[in-house]
Amino acid sequence: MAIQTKPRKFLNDPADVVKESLAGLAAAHGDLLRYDRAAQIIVCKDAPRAGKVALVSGGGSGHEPLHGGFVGRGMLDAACPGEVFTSPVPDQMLAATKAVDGGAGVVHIVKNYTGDVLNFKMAAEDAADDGIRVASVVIDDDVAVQDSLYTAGRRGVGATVLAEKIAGAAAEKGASLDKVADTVKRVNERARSFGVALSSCVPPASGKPIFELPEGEIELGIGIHGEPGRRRAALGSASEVVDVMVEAVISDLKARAGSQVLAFVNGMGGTPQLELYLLYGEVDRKLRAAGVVPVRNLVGSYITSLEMAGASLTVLQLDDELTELWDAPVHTPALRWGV
Amino acid sequence: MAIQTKPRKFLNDPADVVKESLAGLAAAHGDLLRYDRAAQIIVCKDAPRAGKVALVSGGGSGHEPLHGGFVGRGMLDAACPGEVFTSPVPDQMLAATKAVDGGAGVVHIVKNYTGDVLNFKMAAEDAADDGIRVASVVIDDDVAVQDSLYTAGRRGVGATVLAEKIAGAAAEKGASLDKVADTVKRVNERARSFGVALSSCVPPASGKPIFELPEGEIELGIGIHGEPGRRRAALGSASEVVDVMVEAVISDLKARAGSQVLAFVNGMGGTPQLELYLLYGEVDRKLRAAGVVPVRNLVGSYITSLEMAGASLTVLQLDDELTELWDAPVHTPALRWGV
Amino acid sequence: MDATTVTTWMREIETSVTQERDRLVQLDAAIGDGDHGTNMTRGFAAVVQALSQDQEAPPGRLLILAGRTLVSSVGGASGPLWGSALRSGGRVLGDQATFDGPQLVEVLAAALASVKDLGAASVGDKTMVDALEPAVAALGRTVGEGASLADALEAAAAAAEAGMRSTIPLQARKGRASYLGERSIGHQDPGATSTALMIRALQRAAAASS
Amino acid sequence: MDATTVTTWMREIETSVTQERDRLVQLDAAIGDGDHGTNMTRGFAAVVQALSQDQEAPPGRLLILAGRTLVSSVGGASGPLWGSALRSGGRVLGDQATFDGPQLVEVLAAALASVKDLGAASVGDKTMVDALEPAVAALGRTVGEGASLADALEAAAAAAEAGMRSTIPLQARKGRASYLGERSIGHQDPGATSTALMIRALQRAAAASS
Ligand SMILES: Nc1ncnc2c1ncn2[C@@H]1O[C@H](COP(=O)(O)OP(=O)(O)O)[C@@H](O)[C@H]1O
Ligand SMILES: Nc1ncnc2c1ncn2[C@@H]1O[C@H](COP(=O)(O)OP(=O)(O)O)[C@@H](O)[C@H]1O
Ligand SMILES: [Mg+2]
Ligand SMILES: [Mg+2]
Ligand SMILES: [Mg+2]
Ligand SMILES: [Mg+2]
Repeated sequence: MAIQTKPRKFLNDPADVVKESLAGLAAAHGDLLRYDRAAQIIVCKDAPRAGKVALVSGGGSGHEPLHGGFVGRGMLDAACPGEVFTSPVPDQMLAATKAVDGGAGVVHIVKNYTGDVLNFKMAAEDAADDGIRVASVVIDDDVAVQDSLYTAGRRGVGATVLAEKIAGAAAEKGASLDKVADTVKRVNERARSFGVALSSCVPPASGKPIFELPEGEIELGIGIHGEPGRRRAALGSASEVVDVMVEAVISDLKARAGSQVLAFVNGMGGTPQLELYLLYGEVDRKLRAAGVVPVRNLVGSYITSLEMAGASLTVLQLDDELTELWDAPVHTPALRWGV
Repeated sequence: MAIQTKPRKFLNDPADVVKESLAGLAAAHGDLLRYDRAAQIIVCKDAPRAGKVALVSGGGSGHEPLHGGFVGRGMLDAACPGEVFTSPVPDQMLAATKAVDGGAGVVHIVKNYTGDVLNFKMAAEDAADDGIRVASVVIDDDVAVQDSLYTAGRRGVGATVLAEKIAGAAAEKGASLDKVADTVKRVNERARSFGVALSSCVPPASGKPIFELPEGEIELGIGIHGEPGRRRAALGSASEVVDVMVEAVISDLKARAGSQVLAFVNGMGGTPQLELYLLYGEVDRKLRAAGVVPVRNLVGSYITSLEMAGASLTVLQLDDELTELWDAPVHTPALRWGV
Repeated sequence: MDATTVTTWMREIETSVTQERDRLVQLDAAIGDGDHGTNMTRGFAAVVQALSQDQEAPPGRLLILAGRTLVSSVGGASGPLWGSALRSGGRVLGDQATFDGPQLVEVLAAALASVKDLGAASVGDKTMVDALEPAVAALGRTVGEGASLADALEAAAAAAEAGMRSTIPLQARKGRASYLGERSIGHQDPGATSTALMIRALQRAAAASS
Repeated sequence: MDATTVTTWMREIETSVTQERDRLVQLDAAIGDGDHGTNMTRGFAAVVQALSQDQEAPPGRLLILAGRTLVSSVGGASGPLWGSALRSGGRVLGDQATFDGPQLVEVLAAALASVKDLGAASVGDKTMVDALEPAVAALGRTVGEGASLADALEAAAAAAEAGMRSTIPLQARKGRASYLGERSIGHQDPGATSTALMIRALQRAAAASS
């Protein structure tokens, strides 16, 4: 493809951007993980750990720190990064599954995109042929997408981060394959997300924005692949934008009044922290007004769309077990506490 | 000022952006810090701590997580955020100094900008009048700026983050006022930085980019206030850009061959992690080629210029003491380990 | 038709998707994530490369190898879908050295069945099925009527192209485009577009080998 | 001149920097950080507000209050510099109710000394000093020659404006613009520009109170 534009990016050959970034991740965090260049996977340094259920996730690149930045203690055991915005291939998932299986089985955390689902499905079949027990759980928390029997269903977005952390803690505590898979499912069932964009991102390969958003407009109901959202609207104040996000999430979550929740305000990559915390202030206030209590929170750019300006809100309805697992120690490049 | 443009930002009244963001920070991290709205400062929740030397820093906003995101255990005791890119006023620094002094004195960490230096100077005089011992240390690590007796000297940039972490650990361990101030000085003397930009940022008040960078060009030697750099050049590959950064920093640092260093690859706010780790891979390799060994690193957006696309490199020459203090526990919104 | 037909087909596809890469990317950027052109190019470059290492195999084996290579190199939705399709198609031919028109119909019917099984899409969902299903039907009908292979493949390619265009007014129900809801209307499906290119490439490959 | 002159001066400055805010921001964006217009507007709005609460104070006290208010509300480089300047100027007048031309010269000379002491800048460094020093010199000279206050302040304002323009070809040695090195050449200094506005405001205020 003829590249007329020179994107505002730090790149060598755009075709190598994922590989080079993974090499840099491993150079920076060699105490936690390694990069298997041949298999194109990121693996926890001390994997496989005998008797521990292992967690593998993966998907297109461009969502960093998802997933490679979540490999370490108490979260993922391996990540399979595809090309930018392109699902990885089954070979990667199979290699990762083999690399981390400690005999107790492997949970695949799969975001609900046709490509991810199909590729992970093939890998799980291959792994079963090799005698590895695999439990796959699909994440589909994006309320911007209508769910029906006849469609591809909802996308997997912010809940993925929470599921990886919480189920990772369950595995660390010695939970069984079924229990860890069930924990992922519970997080997915109790979490809802909604995202908005103020600009397109620019994929390294094309060097061009995916869409043009006129000044003063906002895309409502975006995913994490730079795609346009469900609809375009006039950009209102931060308070008005948060009204839309909270309403979308809360109306679908149907949480009981007084429920304790984790509120996750996520930046899409190009939104500065100054604005993310401003949004969190609005979210915190409006969730309380809507009758739920944010007792835990996460604010930052954890599941991104390259340099897209935008944000998403994920609300997870907690219970004692999920809260305890959220609080449990984690040590990865992107999330760390308790160690 | 007539705002014709509607910036791609999450904002209510642009005049309130700093206050609202600080309120959100406090809402999210009430376990660590509080926001004193009247004094316009962020204060560690358990300040003052009797007998512990306290650390205060501050500066214009728009550099988040600097400084408010570094308030907590083992780093800053208070932060004074000014308007976007505008030094705070002495009243804030005085209020912060009073709020955190536990009788052992207060260190002011001041980035070398005329405004910051003058305002902190006035505050230190006022604090002395109130009987508080204050030691001020100025950070000036930016090798892009020529230093001379007749100029304003070098800017304070990336070393600020490292100095706050390392000196914060010294204070936590019970070091005296002189010792903590000396630690800040040592970090500053042993650290050098150089920054580049691929785009301007957009201050909320004006809603307009500060400068226009034609496609395919890069600003070399930028600071953190959205200002253009020392010179403009054709944007080369990531490898070529890192050559320039490493050469600028290493030639000025004059480290002995084999020196152990901390390499800090910092995003300016709008550069995705995918690219930051790609840069880190290059930096790690080129530092080793230049004869120094990165035994510690920090990769992420820690001292930013709103949503500017760009990055800076800071290299700190370590010794055993500095390494131990870097590794010591820290618990703040933006940096956390060991707790 | 024989092994060379398959090799030529794959080479023709590679040329075609490489030429049309930008357009496939643009179609996918409008209602997907903008990678379909690079996905197909990467995949068929790998297929051509793999096939060039295996000069002796019969056509069925070559199709299976092509399918495996797509699965291992594309990712995304199109990788497993086309990968399974070619693998299923190849299995129909077993180890036979040549195949005729009716057998080609069986190969493509198996490929279509595999896509539909894996992707659960039907005609009208705005996917590659909208191009592949009419192509297979047209090929089956014309071959059944005793048309020449050249005529039958011309009919199949034309049907695929008509199917491709038929996706424009549809609202997507499968794949990424479905996330856009009504906003997917008015755009041509990238996967249906590359499918039409692939059937056209088959028509050229068969013409070359006859 | 008396307390009203000072109050009018501050109001005239507020009007003037508010009108010119965009231009001051643009000048500062070119060689600084783009906040000088908002800094000055915020500061003098606060000064006018503070002075409106204090109707009884003598002119020296009002200047000290204005300076304190600038220090507490501006931040940046200009806050402490102009804040100290007005405080030092105000101290010259003590508690006297009125002041004349020679005393005004002393006030401005003290203000200039304070700026230079704090900022360590000299004429030619491309700062507010390039406007303020010639203004004070012109005022001192014309008042010394026995010119009318109106004429003397016209000379001072003209000198400040000439000094402001003189910053264009200079390379900055102080303040943020110094980070640009040679790239600072060819731009007018924002602080010198607002200084010229302030002296022009003084000329109007004195004219109004005579
Ligand atoms: N469930 C499905 N069944 C059949 N084809 C599908 C399905 N989902 C997607 N497709 C096809 O795949 C194409 C997109 O392929 P590609 O862009 O390579 O993968 P991805 O959508 O993962 O980025 C769509 O245009 C559509 O034709
Ligand atoms: N050391 C100094 N001495 C005198 N004036 C200075 C000095 N440094 C900066 N200035 C003046 O301050 C002006 C900038 O003020 P402002 O933009 O409000 O503050 P900041 O530079 O902190 O953003 C400059 O244009 C210059 O005239
Ligand atoms: Mg894709
Ligand atoms: Mg400023
Ligand atoms: Mg696609
Ligand atoms: Mg300024």
